[in-house]
Amino acid sequence: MTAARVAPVESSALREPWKDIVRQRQAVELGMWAFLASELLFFSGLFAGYTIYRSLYPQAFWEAGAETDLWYGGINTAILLVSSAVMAVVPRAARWPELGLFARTMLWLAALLGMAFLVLKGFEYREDFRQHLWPGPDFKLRIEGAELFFAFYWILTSIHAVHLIIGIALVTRLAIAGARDPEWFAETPAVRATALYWGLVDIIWTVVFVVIYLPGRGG
Amino acid sequence: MSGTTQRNDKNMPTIGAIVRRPAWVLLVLLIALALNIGAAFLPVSPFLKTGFHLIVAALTVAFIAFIFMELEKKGPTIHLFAGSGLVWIAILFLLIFSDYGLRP
Amino acid sequence: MTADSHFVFLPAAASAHARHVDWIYFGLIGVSVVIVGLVVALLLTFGIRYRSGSPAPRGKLPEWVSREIEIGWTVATLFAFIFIFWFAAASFLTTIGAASNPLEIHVVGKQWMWKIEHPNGVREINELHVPADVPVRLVMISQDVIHSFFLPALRIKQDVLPGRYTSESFTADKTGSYDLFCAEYCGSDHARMGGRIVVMPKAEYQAWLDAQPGAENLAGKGRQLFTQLGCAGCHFEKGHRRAPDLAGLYGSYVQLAGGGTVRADEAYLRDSILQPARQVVAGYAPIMPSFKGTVSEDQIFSLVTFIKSFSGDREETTQ
Amino acid sequence: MSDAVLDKTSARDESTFDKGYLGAGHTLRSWLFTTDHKRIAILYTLTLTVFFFVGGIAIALVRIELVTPAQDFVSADEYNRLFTLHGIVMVWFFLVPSIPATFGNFLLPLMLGSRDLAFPRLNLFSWYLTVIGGAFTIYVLLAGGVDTGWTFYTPYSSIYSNSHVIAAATAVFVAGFGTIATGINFIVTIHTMRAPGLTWFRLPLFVWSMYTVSIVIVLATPVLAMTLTLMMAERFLGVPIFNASEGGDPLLFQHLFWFYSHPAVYIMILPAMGVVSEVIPCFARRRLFGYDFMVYALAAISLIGFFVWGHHMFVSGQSPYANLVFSFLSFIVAVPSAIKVFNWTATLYGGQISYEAPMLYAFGFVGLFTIGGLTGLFLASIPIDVQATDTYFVVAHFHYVMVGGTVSAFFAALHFWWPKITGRMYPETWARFAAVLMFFGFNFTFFPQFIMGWAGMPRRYGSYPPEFQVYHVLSSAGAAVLAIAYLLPFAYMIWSLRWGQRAPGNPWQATGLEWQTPSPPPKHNFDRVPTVEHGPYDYHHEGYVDQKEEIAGSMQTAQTDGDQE
Repeated sequence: MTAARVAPVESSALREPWKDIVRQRQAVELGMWAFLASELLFFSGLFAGYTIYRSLYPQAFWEAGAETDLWYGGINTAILLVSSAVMAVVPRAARWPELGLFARTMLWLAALLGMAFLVLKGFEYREDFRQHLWPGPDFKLRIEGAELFFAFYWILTSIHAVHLIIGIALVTRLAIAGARDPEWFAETPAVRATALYWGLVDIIWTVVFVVIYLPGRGG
Repeated sequence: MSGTTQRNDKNMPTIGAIVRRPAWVLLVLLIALALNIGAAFLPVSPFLKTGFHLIVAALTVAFIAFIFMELEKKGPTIHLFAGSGLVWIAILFLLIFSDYGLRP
Repeated sequence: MTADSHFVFLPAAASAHARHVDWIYFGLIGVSVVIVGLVVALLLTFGIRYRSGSPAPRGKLPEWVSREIEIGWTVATLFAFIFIFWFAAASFLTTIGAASNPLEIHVVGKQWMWKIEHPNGVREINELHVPADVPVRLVMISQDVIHSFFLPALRIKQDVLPGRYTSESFTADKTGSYDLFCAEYCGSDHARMGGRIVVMPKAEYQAWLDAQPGAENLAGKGRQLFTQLGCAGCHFEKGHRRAPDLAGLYGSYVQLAGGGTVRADEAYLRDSILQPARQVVAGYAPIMPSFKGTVSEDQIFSLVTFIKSFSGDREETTQ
Repeated sequence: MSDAVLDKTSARDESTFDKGYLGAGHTLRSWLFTTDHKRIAILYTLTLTVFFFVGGIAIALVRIELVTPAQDFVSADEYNRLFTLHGIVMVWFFLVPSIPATFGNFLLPLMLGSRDLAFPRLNLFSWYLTVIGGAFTIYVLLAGGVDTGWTFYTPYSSIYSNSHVIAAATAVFVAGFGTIATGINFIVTIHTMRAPGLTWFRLPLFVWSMYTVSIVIVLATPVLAMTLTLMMAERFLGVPIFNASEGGDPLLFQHLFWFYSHPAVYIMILPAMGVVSEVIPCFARRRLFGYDFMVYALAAISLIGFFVWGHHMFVSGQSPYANLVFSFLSFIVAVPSAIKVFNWTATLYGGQISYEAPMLYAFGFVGLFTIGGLTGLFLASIPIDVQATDTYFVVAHFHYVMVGGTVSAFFAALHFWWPKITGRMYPETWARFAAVLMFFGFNFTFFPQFIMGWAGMPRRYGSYPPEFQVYHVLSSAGAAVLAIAYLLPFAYMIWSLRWGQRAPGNPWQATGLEWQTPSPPPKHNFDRVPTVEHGPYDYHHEGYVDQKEEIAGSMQTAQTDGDQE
């Protein structure tokens, strides 16, 4: 197996127009980081809006922040941190065919953690609806600006959830395809790409957690 | 760009060796998370608390990017692209606040 | 739609500001003509002189020319542009500070008309009558989408936003009637959301005002509304008040409950009526109800005008 | 020059569509599932041509309405839908993808000496995203249109408009991700797939322009996507974001929108600069003046372009101090553009200039772009902008940059690389005629708009005070001329596919790797990976070098190229 990697031309992971799997991997790595920069800018629009409104309505954002559920938020943050640690192991292991099974197990574990996150998120959303935290006529808080906070709460968390769903789909696909073709799994740049994407989803959540769940605690 | 580095190390690491470093970092990050949550309940000014939260978040992000996502092993080009996102976010924030911060 | 319609090459300039802006405009045109002339002249000269197969000598350029020329014209354009910036910005800076004691006229934009209210309560729609040689300040707000109050003859334009006052100031000095446009796209009849501004001599303006029906003091109307809405109950209470004193409030600095101060300008007064809980005055409980949805933008204007003009004295004792 | 080198006898022996990459398959499937960058470029060209005419028809109707001051040809609502359609289609379905997605796609691997872009399947995916976005636009058109203006300003778009805002915004959103994917593809390709010896400072300026524009695309477009998402959330879900009655600020939308949409102007113009930097040296037979300064200028424009968006908001209620900041930065961004104009002009010095159609278009570009750029200075000056913004002055200004600039360059590129793309020459006389007609039609259409704009004629008006009629009539008449000038190339280019003279590999004796392969290029681009030993534009080094010998020599090579066909 190691020999196959030294002569990369025969790699089953090689795609047109590449002649060399190492170059191909470098290209995917660069493309992925450019994409992640793009994704950061995508979220930056939301964070900019949040920051501006928080500077305009500090008190309302403080009070509204206290209405979010820190238990759900905190546990979900921990889950995502664990999942990205798990994901960090994958590319380090996947390139050794002997460790392929271990890497794929880790992929499944990360996907499961991601799903756990989504399930908790679902419960949290249900709870929020019950408490009338959806902006509108029967919104729970009266103070001006609190609805803006929750508008950002819903949009930030749901767009993040969409990213996570895409991440879970990518991870699952990689695990299944990897099981079918272990040789491809050891070579393909898709492993790194998926892991990078997963990392981004966690990075975004880290910031979301801080700005959404932590304000307004402890008076 | 250093690319992937596997060609030089012919010796396959043990699972333990692979897992060790991410596990330690995870431990640190979980402690940071606990600290961050704990700090939110301290009876100090919101401004200080928010500042602390953001610093901890920034450190968490740095750990995820550099160690979990292996940015530490990458060359200047990748660093440039990873950093460009942050620079452009800084441009957005800086100039958008030239309006909101300077309104009479 | 407008009074005078004829072929126009340059718009009428009905204020000192407009003529000043025109000078900047002509200056920029001058610069542009020189630069375009230079570029076109070079294109044509080189293009003809060095056409394929022409006998013109093609001497070798010395090596230093490239870099020196490059740096030279980079620096030259940079300085030229910074100079133009300074030239234009300097004139803009003088317009930031408004004239003292202007005639304040209120403008409400809505799809698709301009409602204008003079200080004495005279209202008009899609027409703005102003006296010549008197500083005028328009305080504007929109009831729905963003509009823009554009007076080409005065070279001023300002977007009119929902939820926030914007203003524009001018001193017209040439009588006549000029176009008024909505310049920010606002839906179906955007193109019809205009009319005219009529600049008249001071005496004629006064006569016009007097001839209009429904002239009653805007502040007086605000005062009436103030009583109707029950504001007086708390704000005019004697002895210990549940609500802050409004006498002489306008323009002063207010201590806030959350710390910090804020200047009591129009925006603050408006916010305090609509979102009383946002900036509570130090020493008072946040008990005032919001009047959002209860009062229209016109009514808010009259309330604000009343509070601005209110100085305490006799009125309080009559309560 | 070109007519002389053509091999007239071999013109009609074999169909264009049987040669090179064009002959690699004739089924619909071979086109719709292709990963060949050249075929994807053709797919893009066809798609964008359709949208160019959709947007063109919309504006034709607008110009007919504006002949008379009254609202009499279409209703006010129809008028609003027409100019909105024109804006959305032309900006996002023509100008933004125009040069990168067509010529960039086709030429980038050829200029780099590689077989394809780094991610061919992603490239195809980009095209499908553009088509899906386009399908949404067509849906909007058929369902009754959208009337927000291409700027989608809130709260009109998010609360008040009764038209198909969500579908239109989705169209832009989806197409935006198509552009991002193309941008990433280009960045990676330029970083990793350069031929041996092709160092960064040996890259043709067209490649540099593709690189800088890709960076701008990748970093600006996502902000637009989020802005539109927020607008759609407010409209569709009813959550307050920009709604002033819930404490939101409509200006936030404008800030985020222009954070993308000002750089978007550079997304449109940088590729055009790249094209002109290829064409002028080739027809002047002269090395590009100040190559490295041109590269720095591209980089500077794409960076500083992000700092100036606030000049769209001088009268919006933005802080006056922010106005000053943005005004200053806007003047700074004009400096590198000015440098480029001077350098193109200086390139002509001491050349052997011939005037084929691409060169005429390039000359037109330089002139019109100069006027567009200078009127940009007017709009960067606050007191002038207060009068001119939201009037026809602005309309004229950005059409000088985008149509006079980008579309001129697009046609320059179309004629310049047409022989390479199709293997056929276009008819030179007709092309020259069209180029001149386009230049005059353009000025005829848009110059009057400067005058009426300064006089106060607001934009987006279907009816207007009669004093502006004379300018509108002039403008509409010019638009008719312009329409003919655009239809001409459409006709003769199609004609040339069948009856045009067979093009040799390098009909212009141009430098650049793309000319070192047959026309049309084979599927794999190069039979042997080319090696690069010197910088681009290796025409005359400095001044005049023995002209006759050079031409004779190159004619010889061209002749042999032609014989091989």
